Amino acid sequence: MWKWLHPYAKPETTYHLTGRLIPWFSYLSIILLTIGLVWALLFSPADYQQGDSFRIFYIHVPSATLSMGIYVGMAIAALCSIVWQLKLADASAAAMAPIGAVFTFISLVTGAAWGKPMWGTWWIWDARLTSQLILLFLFLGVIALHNAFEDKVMAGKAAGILTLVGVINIPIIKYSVEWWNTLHQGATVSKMGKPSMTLDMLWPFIFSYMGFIFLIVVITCIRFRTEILARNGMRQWVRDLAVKGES
Amino acid sequence: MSDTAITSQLNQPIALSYRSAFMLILKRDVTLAFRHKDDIINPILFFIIVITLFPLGIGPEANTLSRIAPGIIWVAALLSTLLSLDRLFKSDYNDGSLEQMLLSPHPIFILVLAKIVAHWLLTGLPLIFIAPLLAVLLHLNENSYGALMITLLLGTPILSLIGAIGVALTVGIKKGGVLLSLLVLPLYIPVLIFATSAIDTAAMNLPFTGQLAIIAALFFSTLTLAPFAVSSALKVSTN
Amino acid sequence: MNSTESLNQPLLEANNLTCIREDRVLFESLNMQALPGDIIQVEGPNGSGKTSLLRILAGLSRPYEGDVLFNKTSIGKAHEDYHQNLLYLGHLPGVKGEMTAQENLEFNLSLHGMAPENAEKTLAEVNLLGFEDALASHLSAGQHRRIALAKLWQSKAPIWILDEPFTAIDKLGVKNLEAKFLQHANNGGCVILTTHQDLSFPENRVKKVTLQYRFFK
Amino acid sequence: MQFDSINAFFAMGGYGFYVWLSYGVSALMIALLIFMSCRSHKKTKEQIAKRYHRENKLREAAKKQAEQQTQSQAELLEEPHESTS
Repeated sequence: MWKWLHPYAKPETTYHLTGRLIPWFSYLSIILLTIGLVWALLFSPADYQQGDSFRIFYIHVPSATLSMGIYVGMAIAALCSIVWQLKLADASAAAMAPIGAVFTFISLVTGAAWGKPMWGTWWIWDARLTSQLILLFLFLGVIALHNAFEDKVMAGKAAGILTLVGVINIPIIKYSVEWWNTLHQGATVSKMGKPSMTLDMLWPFIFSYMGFIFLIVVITCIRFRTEILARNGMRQWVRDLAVKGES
Repeated sequence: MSDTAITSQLNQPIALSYRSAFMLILKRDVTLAFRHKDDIINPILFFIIVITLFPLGIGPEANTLSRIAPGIIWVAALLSTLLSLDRLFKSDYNDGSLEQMLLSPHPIFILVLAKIVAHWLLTGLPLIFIAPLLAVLLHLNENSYGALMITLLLGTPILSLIGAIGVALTVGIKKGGVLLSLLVLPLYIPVLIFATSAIDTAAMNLPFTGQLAIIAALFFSTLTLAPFAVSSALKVSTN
Repeated sequence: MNSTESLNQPLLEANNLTCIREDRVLFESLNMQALPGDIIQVEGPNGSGKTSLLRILAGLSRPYEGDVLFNKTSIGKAHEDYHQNLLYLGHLPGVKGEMTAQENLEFNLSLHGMAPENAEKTLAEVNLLGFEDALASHLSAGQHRRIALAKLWQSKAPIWILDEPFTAIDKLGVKNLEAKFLQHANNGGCVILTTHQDLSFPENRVKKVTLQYRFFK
Repeated sequence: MQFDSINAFFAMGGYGFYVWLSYGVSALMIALLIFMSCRSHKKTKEQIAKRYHRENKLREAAKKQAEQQTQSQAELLEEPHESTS
């Protein structure tokens, strides 16, 4: 029991625990994603207005909402690290940033690819796309700040402060962009109408959404473990692990 | 004898009030800037040059220019603030004065706020006086001048406050300049949107108090929150 | 005077300090106490963490583990109270080239809550008489350090933490400083310093904290 | 099954390009992310091992040097002994 409380043992146990969890989460994610996306591509009905282009929805919406979720997750981790000085929280925030950036990018690309047939143009200064673009900038800023420091602990703290400043700003940015959007575009552009979801559409969506969540958890675990190693390079257990992996 | 001396020293009261500490730093920063005038003049010149570039790039039609004038002036203000942010903490960091300030017996909040106010007085305030002159060059709608001045008055302090967070985070990094813009510019977006929209609304002779209220709310919330973020960022950077 | 029992209350106490820089453990489980009257010299080769230790003691850096206690409270909590009683001089003198020697000192003094009126007299103490009105950018590195050190003559803070105070100071200046340290310690203050020079105090007057260059834990 | 033939499936009712572009880019990006994450994990381990070996070497060199020094010191001490005896 005391080993759990012992500060040196803690990163080690977390490292091994996440290592054991990764395979299970990967299986879960693969199964859920396969079911969800095969259902989405093959069996779910086409939208009565948007036709088969609606199938982009099954990756666009999860990646868009989850990218926001990852930022919030990072902010919570940053708060834990600043308020309670949790060293592992730092590492987990650092692990999440690139994943968030990738999912934000995916949501932008799929949004553009969905928009081209719907609006006739790849990019439109739609409120959701614009705030997603700004979210991408915020992610890139956090990553860039993280890379600029040599010392991982300092990098984590600095990036944490930036993340918190960002998370306070996100609602303001979102609101301002929406407000700006209605001001300048009015009703002239045919917006993506709220698709009427049937159950046949809802189920594959739920499956793929859950699949994406577990996928994010798996990648976070992988990166989290790397961060733990990089931050504890001077500990004997890390060195033993590294030397063992060599042979 | 020395025993009593020490114990009496341990309980000595703060010799400097918050107000005088604030004034001390403010006066020092302003004096330093006036001794080193490039720091004040260069961002202003930059502001002027950027604004004159737009008509050259877009064409001299008065209609087009007057339509995009608010955006141009505000984007130029963002960029020139960004350019001047570096001197907020960089030179103090490099010569060790920043350490001494962090170790002074005053709350860092006060010191940081004084430095930001000094920065705004030296870069934000001049912009407010020059902007109307440049607006003439851009054929800004006559009704918009008031809105331009008020949004700049309320908005440029926000730029200094948010920018200070970015500088405090990057002050220890050798090549922090480009990184700073990546960190800070996305956070400037709301100010840009509401300020330009206030100016546009004023051009249509409509009331723009709504936008102004939002900018004021942004101003007061950054004024209370940003110094805390800056002080914790400085503690990380000087670590 | 040091032997008085009532003086044995430590001014500053470091408990179980661990410092890690870019995954090198600089020192681990370091304990030290600064009693009134102590002159403590932190020694060790380059890169052994002397500056890091002083910065942690001053509260500029946070230790990876452990705590620094002033007046029995952690310095992280008693930040303002601690800084009232601390004088720290780092590697960098914190002197502004755009201001004159006197203005620099006056600012430094008022920043730390000392009266700025005696700045001119104090500059004379550190052999800068006649340079009051010279812009600091025209002065040498040694003179910059003297401006920074001038604070010592005005300071009432009992705890002095000085990182390489003798850098760029001439022989006479070093002698003056050493006399000042001794006087401060004899008055019930403590001096914690790093220096590569040998101090001219008698052996038993100086406590030594030795840091070793460590490869890893 | 919503599609009659494999061709219809790929055509996606005329939206094939957009749908497959979205799915393709997403799969590629995620695959790349996973690949990079795994690689950086391996690289970090390798770096730590490298540093470990380097420090071991340095430490042994330092030990040897120290041994030599004590040896030569011992020799120096012994010399006068020899001359007196």
